[in-house]
Amino acid sequence: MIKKVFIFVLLLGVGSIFLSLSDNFKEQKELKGIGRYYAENAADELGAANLVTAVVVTYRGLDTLGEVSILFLTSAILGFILSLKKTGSEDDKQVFLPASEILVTASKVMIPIIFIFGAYVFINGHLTPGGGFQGGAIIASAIVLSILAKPESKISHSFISTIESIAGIGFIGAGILGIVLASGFLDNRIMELGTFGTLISAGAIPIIYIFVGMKVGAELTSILVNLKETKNIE
Amino acid sequence: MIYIILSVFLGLFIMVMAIVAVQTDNLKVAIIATGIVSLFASIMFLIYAAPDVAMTEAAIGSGLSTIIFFYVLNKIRKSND
Amino acid sequence: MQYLTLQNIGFATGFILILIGIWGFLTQKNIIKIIISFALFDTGTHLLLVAVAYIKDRTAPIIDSSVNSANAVNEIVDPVPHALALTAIVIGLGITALMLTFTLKLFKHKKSLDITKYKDLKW
Amino acid sequence: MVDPIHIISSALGVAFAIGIVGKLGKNVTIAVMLSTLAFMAFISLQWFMAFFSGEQETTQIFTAGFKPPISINLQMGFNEALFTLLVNVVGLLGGIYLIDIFKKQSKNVLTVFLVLIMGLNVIIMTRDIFNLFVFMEIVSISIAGLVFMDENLKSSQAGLKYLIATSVIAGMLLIGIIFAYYFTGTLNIDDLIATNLTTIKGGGIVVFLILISIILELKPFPANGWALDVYESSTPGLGAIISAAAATASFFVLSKVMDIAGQEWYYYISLIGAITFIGSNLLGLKQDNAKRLLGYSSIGQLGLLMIILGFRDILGDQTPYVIFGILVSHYFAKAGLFWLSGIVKAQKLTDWAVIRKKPFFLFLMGTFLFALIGFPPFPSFFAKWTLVMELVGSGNVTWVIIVLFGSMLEAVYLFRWFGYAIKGENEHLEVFKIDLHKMIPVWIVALALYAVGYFTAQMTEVGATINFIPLAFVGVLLAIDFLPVFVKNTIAIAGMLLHFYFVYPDLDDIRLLFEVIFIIGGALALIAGYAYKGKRSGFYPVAILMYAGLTGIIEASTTLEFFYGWELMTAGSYFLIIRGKRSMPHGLSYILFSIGGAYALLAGLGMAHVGHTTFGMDILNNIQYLPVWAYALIIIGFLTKTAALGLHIWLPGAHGEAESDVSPMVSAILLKAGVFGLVLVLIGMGAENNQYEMLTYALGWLGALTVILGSIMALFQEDAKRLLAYSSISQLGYIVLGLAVMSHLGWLGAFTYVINHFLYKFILFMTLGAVVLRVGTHNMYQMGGLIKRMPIAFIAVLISIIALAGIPPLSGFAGKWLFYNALIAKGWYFQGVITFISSGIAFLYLWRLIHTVFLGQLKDNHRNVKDISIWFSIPIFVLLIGLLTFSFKPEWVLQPLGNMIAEFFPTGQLTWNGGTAISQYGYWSGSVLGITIGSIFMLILIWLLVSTRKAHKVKQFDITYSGERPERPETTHVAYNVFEGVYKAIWIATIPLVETFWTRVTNLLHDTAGFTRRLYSGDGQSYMLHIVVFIVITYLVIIGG
Repeated sequence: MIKKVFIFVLLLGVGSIFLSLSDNFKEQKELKGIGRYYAENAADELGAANLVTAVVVTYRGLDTLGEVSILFLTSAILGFILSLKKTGSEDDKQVFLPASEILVTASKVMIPIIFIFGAYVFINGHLTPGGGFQGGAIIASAIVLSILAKPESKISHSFISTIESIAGIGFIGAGILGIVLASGFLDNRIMELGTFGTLISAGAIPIIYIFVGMKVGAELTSILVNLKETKNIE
Repeated sequence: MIYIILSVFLGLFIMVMAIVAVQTDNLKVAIIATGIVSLFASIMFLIYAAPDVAMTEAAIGSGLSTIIFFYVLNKIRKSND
Repeated sequence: MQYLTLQNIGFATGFILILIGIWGFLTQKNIIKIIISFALFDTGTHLLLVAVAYIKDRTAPIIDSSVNSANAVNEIVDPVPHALALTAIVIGLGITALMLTFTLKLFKHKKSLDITKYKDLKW
Repeated sequence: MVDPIHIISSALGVAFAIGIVGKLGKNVTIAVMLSTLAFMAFISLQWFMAFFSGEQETTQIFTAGFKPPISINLQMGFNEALFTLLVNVVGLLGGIYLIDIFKKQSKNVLTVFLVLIMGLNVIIMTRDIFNLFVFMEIVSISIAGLVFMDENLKSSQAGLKYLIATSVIAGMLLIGIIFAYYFTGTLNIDDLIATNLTTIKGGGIVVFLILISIILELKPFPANGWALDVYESSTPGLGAIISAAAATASFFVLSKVMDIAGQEWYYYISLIGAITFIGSNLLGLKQDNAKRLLGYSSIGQLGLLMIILGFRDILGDQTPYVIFGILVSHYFAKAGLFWLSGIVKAQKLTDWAVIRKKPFFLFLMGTFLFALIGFPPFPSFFAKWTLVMELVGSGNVTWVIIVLFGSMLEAVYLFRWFGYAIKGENEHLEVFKIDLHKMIPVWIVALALYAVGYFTAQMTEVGATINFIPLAFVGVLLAIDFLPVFVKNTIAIAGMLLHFYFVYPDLDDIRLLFEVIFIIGGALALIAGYAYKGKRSGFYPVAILMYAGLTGIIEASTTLEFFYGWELMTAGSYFLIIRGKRSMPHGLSYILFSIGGAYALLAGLGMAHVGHTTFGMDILNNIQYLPVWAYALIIIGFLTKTAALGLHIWLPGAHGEAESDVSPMVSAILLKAGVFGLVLVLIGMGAENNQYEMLTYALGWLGALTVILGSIMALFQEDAKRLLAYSSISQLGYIVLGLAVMSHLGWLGAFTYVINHFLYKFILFMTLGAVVLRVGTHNMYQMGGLIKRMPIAFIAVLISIIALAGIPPLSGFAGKWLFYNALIAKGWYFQGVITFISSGIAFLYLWRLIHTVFLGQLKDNHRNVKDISIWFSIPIFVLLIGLLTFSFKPEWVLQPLGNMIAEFFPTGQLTWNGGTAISQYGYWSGSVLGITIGSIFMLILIWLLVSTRKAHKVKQFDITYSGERPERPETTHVAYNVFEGVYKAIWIATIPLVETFWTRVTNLLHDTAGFTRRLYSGDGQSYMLHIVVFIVITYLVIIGG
């Protein structure tokens, strides 16, 4: 109890740190700094309608590379930490309740649709909300659905890792092309910027987002599959 | 104004769910509560004009995270039987 | 009443969520609960990011039919924190997944989720 | 030049491609990964060379082709090139080291390793704070993952705790970054620096959050339990990476981000550094797990670096040099030690005895430990020197004390560990396997330490004057260590004589005198080495190391060179001493007192430098800043080597347990180093125009008390060599007292003692050492009657103890005569009385020495011992001739000595009338006295021989026990406890107050450490609590206070 009181007092301390952060709680009226710059120029410079995408893929492309690497690391670490049985164990069926008839049938219909939706999300990342990460996550959720519907089905690790590799190399390759053809690593202006607001526009952003989407999808899938196939703890 | 009322409401709900998540002894409830916190946060993100973040939070924060939590919980629970 | 703006509500929710998270990982003994507390902490920081970006009466940073490209600077919210939030969410997922995996590994050894049971290394 | 961005692209590209490449097989994958690491190292090296040659300007790498702050930029400047080089080199070597684990584990481990090294590169180069956050997360995740390379219960726990803790820290950092953007609208570090955040309301908190998170990444005490667990439980290959690469990179991050904060933060960074440095080194004292100990030491070193970082305004241009020196030593040494611990596979410190008698391993370990502590020729030595000079120069004496105290604590545990490795019991330990791929990295870093040390010295004007040739000679001897003793001995002697030949013309009289004692005396002592058979592995390098140091202090023209020589001498003598069979604890106390003394000396030299622009030895003549303290510190430094009372407890054991021909080296020769230092400093204090009467008065009393207590302790020794050792303490007391008189006669007396003590202590230790070699015991009650078997030894001992006791006609008397003259002239009657009593006591213990060893009954088991070895006899007889010459023709020595001293003390000289010396109080002639006393002695001898003609020998067993069998047979020996009666009278003087004092100090430190370390309860949750408490307390101190 004393400990909890102590922790509570401590939290008050942390809270007071936070409290003094909010600049007198004044409301912000204007864009400033780089935010303002992007609002003014990003559309012209990069040709992307979705400014968040412009920032994520190009201006802060190195962050995105790092972020992809984090997911990559996570799936790699999971891969070697969990002692995988190459053949999924029998009782994996019981991860969730046994799949019902409706689920199985529905999944057959739904999975391709979800896949396409995911692809749509990352290909249109430069125009509409969404992009590689969201699209990748959506694809991974299709995999979840298929696991739920058919627990005994197996997904080839080798296939996932090949997709992951290709997408990763593609991403890096596009980045290096940026140095060669444009003015810096991960510069999207290696291709024509195209007509603003159309699918084929914004230079390499759609390409890069496709790689990111594939890679994130593969990585999340591999995380899920690894967790699913882990031997149960004896 | 409607947004302010809505977001106050969401904010309070998020806090309540967060406290539930932290304080409950039932791990399943805690995980679901966390998922709900994420989901309502993503609705808040929409109010805050952040559709990209909202999508990501919904798909990853409240979707995949929760699934991973349940996978692990399931492995652990099974070995306890 | 002047303080009751969307931005401040976002800040308040975010900070309180963070504090709840800290409270959780300092008081809960169950490792899963600790990880849940982290997830809450993370969500709190995402809320802060989005709140920081927000400017009253503006729309999402996407230049489409509703936003005049020339006047975008006066019509949209800040895109930068959104980009940071995307990154932070993905990182958060990675870390959560790793922590859970480590927990599985630990559980294998002692069949317990109580963090105070794992004191084999000290001093 | 390859664009630095390719460090990232190649590493990530290969890491991603391993998914496909991995299908070609494990070996191919490993080869690809290692070549990628090599390529990364090559890029850094290329840039580093370009910057080093001065042609290259700092470049910015713009990602996405936009200038910052629009997009993320990386910076490649001299510092970045250096730090990425360090990271990539240890990455490559660490990769080679880990090959066996890579082969066993999944290929995913390779990718994680590669990404880790890449992440470290980026956090060094990036100039964007959010990018920094992302890659710091990459680093923590990969480290947490790699902990599982060696998966067990402990490492799993450590991995989880590490991940949880770094996530809390990263969360705090993220909050700071969010609001940094909120307030300034930029994420670029340079922009943040330019906006001067601290002046904005709320900006101070932002700065606080960012900096505290980055400081927490450096594992400040006490919020660092999570990191220690990883050090302890992970595989040593990973420990090396964390300690050498990750810590180096994190430190660089702090150094670049702290500019955001501005100067008011500098003090707090130093403060946190100081707490960390002292705290973790203190806890290191109680540690018995090698890897965890290394962890404490790593964290401590980072604390030291933080202290330096906080002082960067004061250190100015010197900051990079100091940081480089300490960082790079720590980097190489820690990597080496972690790798070594993986090869040796010893968990507990005591288990390191397994490398005993493996000279290469001891060499490696010794190199690393001495580099950590800051001995020459390693970079840390020069860095620490500069640091102390600058800190004292800016008036920050408190900080000097903190730095030196922390270093001292570190030295304690590191040398204790080294002691276990050299001398511990290793019979029960398993032999370990040596893999080539593991040894190569260790050797590379060890040799790199020497090379980098040399270049570090050359980088400064004052360091460039150091003469490294003697040290190179040590290296040569080390390289030819496999040759037999005969060859190595000849080379060593020849080298020393040659050195003397080249050096002596440039030396003034005082220096020449000491150089003769050190080098010619040393060469003589080496002659005895011919008596040893086999290789005598490791002896010659360390002996020459000591002589290199000794000649270094003589030849020093700058205080740096002097200190350099002093430390070499300390290191060499430590190794010499620790060679003895039971000398481990004594070696430890010797090195600790020496280091303590050296630190006092260093601080004193730092104070002496204040107000001067050069480092010439003449700055000792004119100390401007707190001169009394400065002189006192320097004198204390020297007194640790002369074993003055209070600082003497290392000497008896160290000298007593040393090898037979080492004892004369460390007694007759080494102790004079302290005397030489005292001579220099007393001349600096003004010689005849002494302005520090109070200091010399205190010094005089200290000398007098040392004289009497040394003698009393010598009286009760059962061990012949310890008796001589205590006698040395007493004799050195005379020298200190004589010097403290600060008059012509006092100094003449002191110098006479210097020569005398050299002569007779050399002979006595050499002779008794030779005897010990023959009879196999040090204990006097186990000897007796050896005169029959060892007449040569007997004659040598007889003559030298007569000299030692100061009995006319031998030279000891000359010293005493001068001495009492000086004391009377000075008016120090009390001190005179004390030393006079002590002379009486000296008679007693010397009588005992010769009586119990050489007279009386010969022991049964000594019936067939031979006389001492011819190789021991040669130096003994050379010096005996010297002793007798000095005795009968003292004017040959004393007149030149007098002229030499007259330069500093022109008044009160002796007047010489032929061979007769005339002082104010009387006159004395060596040869006349010699002839007179000699004749009387001869007459008595003849009478004795005649009158005892008919005496018969007593039989061996003519003793009875009254029917009782003694419980301990030795108690019946005549030599056992001879002075029991005396002991009853003066036992009070033998209470080991000094030893008790030092024991209490040690225990106090250990108890504090034992109490404090309960903080690390092992509970991951409490570690998080520490982090939060640390944040809140620092907040209250910095912002609230």
